[in-house]
Amino acid sequence: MNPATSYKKKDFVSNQEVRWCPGCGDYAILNAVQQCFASFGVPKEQFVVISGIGCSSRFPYYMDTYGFHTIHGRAPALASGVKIANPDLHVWVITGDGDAMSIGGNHLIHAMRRNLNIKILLFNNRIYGLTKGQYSPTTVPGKKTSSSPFGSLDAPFNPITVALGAGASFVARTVDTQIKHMKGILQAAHEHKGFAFVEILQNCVIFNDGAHAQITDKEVRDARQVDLRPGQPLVYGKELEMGLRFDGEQLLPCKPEEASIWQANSPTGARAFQICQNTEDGSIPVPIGLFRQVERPCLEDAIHQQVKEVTQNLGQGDLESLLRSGETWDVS
Amino acid sequence: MNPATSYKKKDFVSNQEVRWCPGCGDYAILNAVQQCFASFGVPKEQFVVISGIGCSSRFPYYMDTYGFHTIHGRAPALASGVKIANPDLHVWVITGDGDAMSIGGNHLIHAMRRNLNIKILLFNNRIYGLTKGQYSPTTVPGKKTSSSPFGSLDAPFNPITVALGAGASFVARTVDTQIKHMKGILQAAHEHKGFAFVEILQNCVIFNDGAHAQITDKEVRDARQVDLRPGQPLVYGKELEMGLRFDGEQLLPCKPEEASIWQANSPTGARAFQICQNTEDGSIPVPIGLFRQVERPCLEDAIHQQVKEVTQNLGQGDLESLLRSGETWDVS
Amino acid sequence: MAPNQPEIPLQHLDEVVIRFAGDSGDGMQLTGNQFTETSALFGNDLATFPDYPAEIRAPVGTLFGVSGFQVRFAAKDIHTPGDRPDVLVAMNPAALKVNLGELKEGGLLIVNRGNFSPRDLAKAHYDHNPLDDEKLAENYQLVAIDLNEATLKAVESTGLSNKDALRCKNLLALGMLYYAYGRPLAHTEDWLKKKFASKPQILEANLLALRAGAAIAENSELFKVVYQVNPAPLPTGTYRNIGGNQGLAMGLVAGCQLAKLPLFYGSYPITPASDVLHALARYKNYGVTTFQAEDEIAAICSAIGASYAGSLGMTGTSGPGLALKAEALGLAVMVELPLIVVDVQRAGPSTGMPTKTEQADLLQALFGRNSEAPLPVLATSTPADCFATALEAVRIATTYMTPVVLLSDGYIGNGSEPFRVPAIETLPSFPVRFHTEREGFLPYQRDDQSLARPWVIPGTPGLEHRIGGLEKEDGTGNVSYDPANHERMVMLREEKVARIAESYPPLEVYGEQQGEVLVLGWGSTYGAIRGAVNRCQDANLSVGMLHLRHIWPLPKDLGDILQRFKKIMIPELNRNQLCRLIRSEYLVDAVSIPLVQGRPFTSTELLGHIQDLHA
Amino acid sequence: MAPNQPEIPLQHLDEVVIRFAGDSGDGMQLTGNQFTETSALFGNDLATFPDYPAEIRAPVGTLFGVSGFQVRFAAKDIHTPGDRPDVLVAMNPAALKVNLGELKEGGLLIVNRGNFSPRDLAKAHYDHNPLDDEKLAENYQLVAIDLNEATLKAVESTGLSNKDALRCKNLLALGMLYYAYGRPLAHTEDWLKKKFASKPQILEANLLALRAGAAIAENSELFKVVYQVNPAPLPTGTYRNIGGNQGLAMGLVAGCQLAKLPLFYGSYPITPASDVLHALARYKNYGVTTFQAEDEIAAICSAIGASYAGSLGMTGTSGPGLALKAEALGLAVMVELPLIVVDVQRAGPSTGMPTKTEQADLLQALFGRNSEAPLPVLATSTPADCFATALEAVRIATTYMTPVVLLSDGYIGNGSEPFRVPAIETLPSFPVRFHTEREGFLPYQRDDQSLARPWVIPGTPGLEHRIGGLEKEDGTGNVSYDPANHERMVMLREEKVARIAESYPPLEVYGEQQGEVLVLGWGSTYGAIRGAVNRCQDANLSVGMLHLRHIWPLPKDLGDILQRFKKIMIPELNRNQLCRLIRSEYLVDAVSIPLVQGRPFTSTELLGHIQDLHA
Ligand SMILES: Cc1ncc(C[n+]2csc(CCOP(=O)(O)OP(=O)(O)O)c2C)c(N)n1
Ligand SMILES: Cc1ncc(C[n+]2csc(CCOP(=O)(O)OP(=O)(O)O)c2C)c(N)n1
Ligand code: SF4
Ligand code: SF4
Ligand SMILES: [Mg+2]
Ligand SMILES: [Mg+2]
Repeated sequence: MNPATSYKKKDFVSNQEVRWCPGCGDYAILNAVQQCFASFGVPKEQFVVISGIGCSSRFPYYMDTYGFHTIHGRAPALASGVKIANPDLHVWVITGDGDAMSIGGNHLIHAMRRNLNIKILLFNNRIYGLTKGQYSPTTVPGKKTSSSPFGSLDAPFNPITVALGAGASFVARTVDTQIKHMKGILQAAHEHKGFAFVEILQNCVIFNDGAHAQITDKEVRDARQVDLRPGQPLVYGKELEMGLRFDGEQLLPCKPEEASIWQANSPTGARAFQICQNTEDGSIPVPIGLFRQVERPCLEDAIHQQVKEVTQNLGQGDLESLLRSGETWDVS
Repeated sequence: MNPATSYKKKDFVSNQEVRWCPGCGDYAILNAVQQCFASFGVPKEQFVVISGIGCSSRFPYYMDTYGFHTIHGRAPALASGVKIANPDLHVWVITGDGDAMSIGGNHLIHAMRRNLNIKILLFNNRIYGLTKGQYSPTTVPGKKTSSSPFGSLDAPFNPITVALGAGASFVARTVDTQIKHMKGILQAAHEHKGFAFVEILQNCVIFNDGAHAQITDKEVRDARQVDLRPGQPLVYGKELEMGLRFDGEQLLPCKPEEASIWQANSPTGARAFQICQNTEDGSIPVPIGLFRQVERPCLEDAIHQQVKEVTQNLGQGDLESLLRSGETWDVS
Repeated sequence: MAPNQPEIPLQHLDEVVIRFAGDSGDGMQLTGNQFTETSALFGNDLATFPDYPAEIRAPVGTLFGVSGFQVRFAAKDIHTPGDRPDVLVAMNPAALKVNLGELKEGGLLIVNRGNFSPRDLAKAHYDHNPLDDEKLAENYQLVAIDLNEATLKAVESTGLSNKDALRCKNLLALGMLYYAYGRPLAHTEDWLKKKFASKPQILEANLLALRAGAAIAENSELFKVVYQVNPAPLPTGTYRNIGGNQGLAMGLVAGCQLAKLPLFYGSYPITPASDVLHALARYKNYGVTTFQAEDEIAAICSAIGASYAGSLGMTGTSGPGLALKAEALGLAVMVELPLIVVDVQRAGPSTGMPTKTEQADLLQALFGRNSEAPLPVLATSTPADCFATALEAVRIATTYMTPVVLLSDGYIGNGSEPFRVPAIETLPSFPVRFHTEREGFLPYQRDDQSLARPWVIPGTPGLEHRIGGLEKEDGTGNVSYDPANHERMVMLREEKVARIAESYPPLEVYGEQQGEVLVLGWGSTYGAIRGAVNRCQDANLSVGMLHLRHIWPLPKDLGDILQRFKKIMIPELNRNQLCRLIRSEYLVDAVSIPLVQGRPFTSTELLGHIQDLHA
Repeated sequence: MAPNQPEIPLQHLDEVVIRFAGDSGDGMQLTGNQFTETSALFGNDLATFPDYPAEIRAPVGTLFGVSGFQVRFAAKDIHTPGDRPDVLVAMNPAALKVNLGELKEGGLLIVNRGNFSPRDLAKAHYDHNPLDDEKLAENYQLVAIDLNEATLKAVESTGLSNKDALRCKNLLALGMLYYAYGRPLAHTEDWLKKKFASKPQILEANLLALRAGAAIAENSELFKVVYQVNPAPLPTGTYRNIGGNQGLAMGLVAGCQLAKLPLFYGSYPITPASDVLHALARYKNYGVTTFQAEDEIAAICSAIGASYAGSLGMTGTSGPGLALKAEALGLAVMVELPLIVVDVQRAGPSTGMPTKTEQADLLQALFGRNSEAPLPVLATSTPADCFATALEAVRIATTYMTPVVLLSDGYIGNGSEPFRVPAIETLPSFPVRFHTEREGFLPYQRDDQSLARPWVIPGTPGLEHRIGGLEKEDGTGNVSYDPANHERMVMLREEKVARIAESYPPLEVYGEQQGEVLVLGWGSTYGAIRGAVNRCQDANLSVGMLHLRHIWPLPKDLGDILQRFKKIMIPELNRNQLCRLIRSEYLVDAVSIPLVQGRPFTSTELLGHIQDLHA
């Protein structure tokens, strides 16, 4: 790696006009990512930003890095090839709730289980933006959209449980408008050696405005969010005056000093699985932050290690040895 | 529904020669399913058995019911169409670890979240049987197979956590050679109103013989399996002389009388998520039985309910009303 | 309309093409649609062509954010939304820049001067104000007024904020055009009243703006002439204006009513096909079930499942989605279940230009599956034709127990034209009967005539059987690896599809029945070809026109017709796809006229090509 | 070999076709392979054709569980594993029933009498013992012995259980045949020693059985004659026996060595392509990375990603998998990255008959993508030809920055023949240089000659840029919706592919260079056509043969050659796919000779068709 230059945000701004709707939450995420990339100390030619199709997936065009706007749902698969072929690259995947969880669900969960050292940012606006507002696999039931004029009937996915179920080694959630929190999560994702899944609650002003407002609006944010910080107690509120504690399979409100200490690296992640579902009735705040972070081997490392070992055992192959392999005979 | 005839197993045996390898675990499952179908009291013409591609997916040919051997990985998608179009049918999907968890992973998890009233039996032999023995997404790491001659490097899925993460309303595991247990699970799946996912540990004598032996062999079975029975304590051993109890995020051995009572319908399923991972080091037995069973609305019911409501509100449409809809004018 | 307009001369016109262009937030689609509907009710023949930007809502004032809507209305039978507009309404500099080049010389140019601030100009990459350029007024009938100011004044009384008030400026422009073409405001007024029933303030503002537009035009004598375009002598009947995707949805619903089957539509959204899903989702009270699947593969598989269970399964998509459905389409061929796959084509390859039109999926539809998997391919040619083509697709799918691919495209899907509502008695009837007879039942026993196998749905007592994607034994449908059986089955599937051609009505050649040049077309080139051929007739050029609805199997009388002409010309919005098929089938030296610019042919272009062939 | 065999006459033969047939557990593939290798070392020309059952291991003795292996070995240049066998080895009644019909009249029939119990007969659906039928011995040279008993006796000394002992009976049969054709046991003995190095008891038993077979044959004078098939006069050089899928893998590895690129193979297993994955997975020490993806879509996408990052990305599959890759293949066309997609075709449609061969994915390869997405298509024609075709695929993909589809099929992939190992100096060289120059860099600037765009890999400082599936602006590669640019890009992509034809060597017609009939072929029909054409020459029929490696773009000299013959005949294992292409391109009335039985043509069949055309 070259000695990392010291970058400014603008070094990551491409010359392409940004074409999201005015007010779209994607702008803030773009801004945060550009800032973070500038701060990582990674030579910029080592970044590859890969996306599928969707409003969110236009992201690579706006980043002055290597970028690949692929096809709908397939970004994790393509990124896997990139990372395996060249493990030195910093591969970031940008995707939407439709791209990642609808058509691309299988590639997503397989990338998670394989634990390639890839970062995935899922812009969850709970709607198909680019195709003009159909419901997505994260849309709340009952919502009237162009494809559900009488209300959507599908039960949605919880992206966090899906990621945990698939064995992701890093699972986090942040919010488009909370730039400081977002940058912290992006930094942690960058530092994580392995697959990092980040759900970003993102507002689509056109087709699903306010979809996350009940937890992200400035007025309610403190009361309705709890930030999961490993090693820290589960406290929230403007003055962190409220706490949560685990009691068997229940999560109960408590005084801050009684709050459970959050661990993101337990053997099974069962509490992460629990806490991200404990919020349906509104009595318990919605968790953001770091659900899970564990270390396990990265597939691309194992692949290259095996290549190395086999080469050591069998010797470096070349054209000569290839052509001479097998049982041969001569005709003269 | 017709008054259910009283069936014998042989009523569900088709006239096609069974073509699995002698000794394959699939035979026992076929036998159990035929017995169970005969016992459900459902008119046989109401059963539809749908499969993808794989050794296991040949299943429908051997059942004297309606059957559809579809294409690789797509059985849950096709079954969804069947069930929505005709909710009266009893739709059972037969699939393998490759069919369901590799190429078909996305359809599987979407069917789970939608909670159609479909039963899925996943024959998990941890190998691709039909294509002659490549590793699958459930193969243990390190295994040498035709496509991993130096050992497989992929981290496997845990089918149970995947199902829980996707929100399946019924999640169970059973074993090809434990026919009584299997029949109990099949019965429970049948009775469950919603999507039922059943993982069946199945032995492939040709390509992965003994893959489950360390927990299914007669000699070790009692010590290495714990059967999850809702409302019952977590006890195991020949004389049920051992117990397990939850302690926060830990699962600890204990006396049978101290064992935790198993619940399959907790709000979040966190303990199911935990217990199916607590077994890696061999100190804790591997759970089979009923991981999860909760009631939630079935998609096909919601769809037909909405059709009914809309029809009530707008009136039954016919050709006349269709052609007269919209703003018209006359040219004469 | 108003009494005091003596000095403005009235000019009768045969037809007019207006293009509305503005920012995607400016409501151009709505304005265009209102003008269209009013003209339809007035009795004109019509065709429209909306041209959306790729972005949902691009930043205001940018070139890529321009949204356009072209409408052609005429006192005669017309077939396209017109080549170049007679009238351009440009709501901002970007709209002017993008569209001016196509406005006819001397055409009417209405510009919202209020949006030409230096900032607006910069966003459109103008380094000067084009309105200051004298040539503009020389080359066009320029009407440059400040619509913003006029609107604010007009709606002042409602007390709306400036921002909200300015939203009405499109209605002010519409009012002006209504005046210029002598159109009543009533239809749009009624429509506004319905739309804003619950927002009286907004309603009031819109009505005021609309009326103000008409009044301003009249009082300030903006136009040097006003025009009249008389009703077209259309065949008698009841008409409605119809968009292509809407017409397709209606046709599919009607087809299922005629077949007496529930309709199941499994789909995954994709431009420009999503509107078919949206339209069908509203038809729940017509026995329609829609299922938004997780991807295109699940969509088609769910539809196959639905057909298996006794609905008519359908799926709709565009090119990239059709590619994903290829494998499952092969399964449908093998299990011989009815299925309809709609492909509303768009410009490719790959993601291509999703909002632009093209006809380049023909060979994919014919051959884009592993091995020999023949199936019928239909193509619709205009928005109004969608209805009939959809009926035909249902007829073929259910009569022959086969998947059908129905090709439309973005130009047809998003365009609209008057549709003569058919009398129910005139519609074909093809009710489906499921097979329930146990006696001698074989899952793959074929109908003598159609070669269709029986449609037996699960739940039918005593007919339990298994189907699947492995080769099946003739008759029983059991799995078979027998070489001779395989060949027999391949040929039976081929022959079954071939026989569909026996059910076609005879082809009709338009124009010359034999002679110099035959223009052979399919799909959305219909209007442009028809226009060109009409102009050839005026010019006494010997030209015939044949437009195919059935692309596969090809009509049996096609070969003869091809022989009757010296030259065959095939214009397509692709590089030569139908042409390739025709050459290989009939060994005629057909000339390909390709166009791959993401836009339809103009009649003028085609006229040129026909003249070249005559030269 | 043994001294005391004076009275058995020795007959010289030009060639012999042996088919080994038995239960899938009987080790027929192994037996056939051993015979093949021994004959190869002996110097014969060879071709083999294994015929597996669809089931992994069907119940013992059933008809569908029969596994076959045909080997043809000759003292001359041969091109197919032969039409009908001269010798049939049938290890059980099922094997007899399935294969007897094809044994030549008077052929040698070796039957394991020990497996003809009533139960065995019933499983094969025989209602009597066919060995009791006198006609059998009349029509064939019947050698019916109890191999079971002979084997048990032979290996008695090892103390193996009966079950294990009986496993050696295929080696006993092999030993008999070695005797009959005067072949040494040494090669198989060496092979056994390696294979069972760690199992001395099993090794001993196998060696005993092998030797016993030869001894029994000699001592009991089982055969009335023994045969000699001399070495074939092959061109000088070093040879090895090679299977098609193995040869393909070797060629791909060699190609990457020549291009100086790492090889990345992303694949999802599917019959009959999986062996390419298996073979490549063993080449880890050759800079090969294999990735078993979750499905075919992920497989091709991972390969595109690998090419983007600087490896040569490849993927391999069969027809249903190619269908799934269609959308991503379009992306590869759009981003203009090198990529190789191998399709080892099998019988379809849909799942079809996975273990049977067919050539029916040609049109899918050419047209199975949305919109205009042209790419080169190559076809390999024999197991040995796989190597060279793979090299050519690498050359084209890297020189022209394009995805390439390489068609093989089950017959080629599973078959084997001697392969003359090329001298390294004779191999083409096409090392790749990634673009690193900042000055004037444009992602879509094209090479004047090849029209290839530069290959720039992430990690290159200063060349950061974005690519994707949306239409791109000429040169910059930025997203563009400009109509004229779209047309330009469509035509540039088309022209780039067309230019590949400029790099082909001239076509070579075999046989007559002009005259009555040209047999035009591609892919695995090579051997059958060559055999038929040779027989025509013997019969003084005017026939030329042209076999295409490059299916798209078609060679520039093809049109001229077609003109030199009165009739063009195109035999294909599909319904008419190449024929359709040739007819549309050249407007020649080529005659299609289709065969869709999941099996290759025989030379005899083709000879008949050629004679018909001459009639
Ligand atoms: C194969 C294919 N199917 C469908 C589409 C149409 N499509 C493009 S983006 C999209 C969904 C976008 O939703 P999401 O991923 O949530 O992104 P957002 O626009 O909301 O950011 C769809 C259905 C496509 N481009 N390709
Ligand atoms: C599209 C497609 N890709 C690949 C295949 C090949 N294939 C058939 S079955 C199978 C995997 C079978 O494994 P599993 O689902 O575990 O079933 P098993 O044979 O082990 O019962 C594969 C890869 C196929 N038939 N279709
Ligand atoms: S449609 Fe929604 S998600 Fe897409 S750019 Fe506009 S606001 Fe953003
Ligand atoms: S290969 Fe394995 S899974 Fe398949 S039939 Fe044989 S034993 Fe069963
Ligand atoms: Mg979204
Ligand atoms: Mg398996």
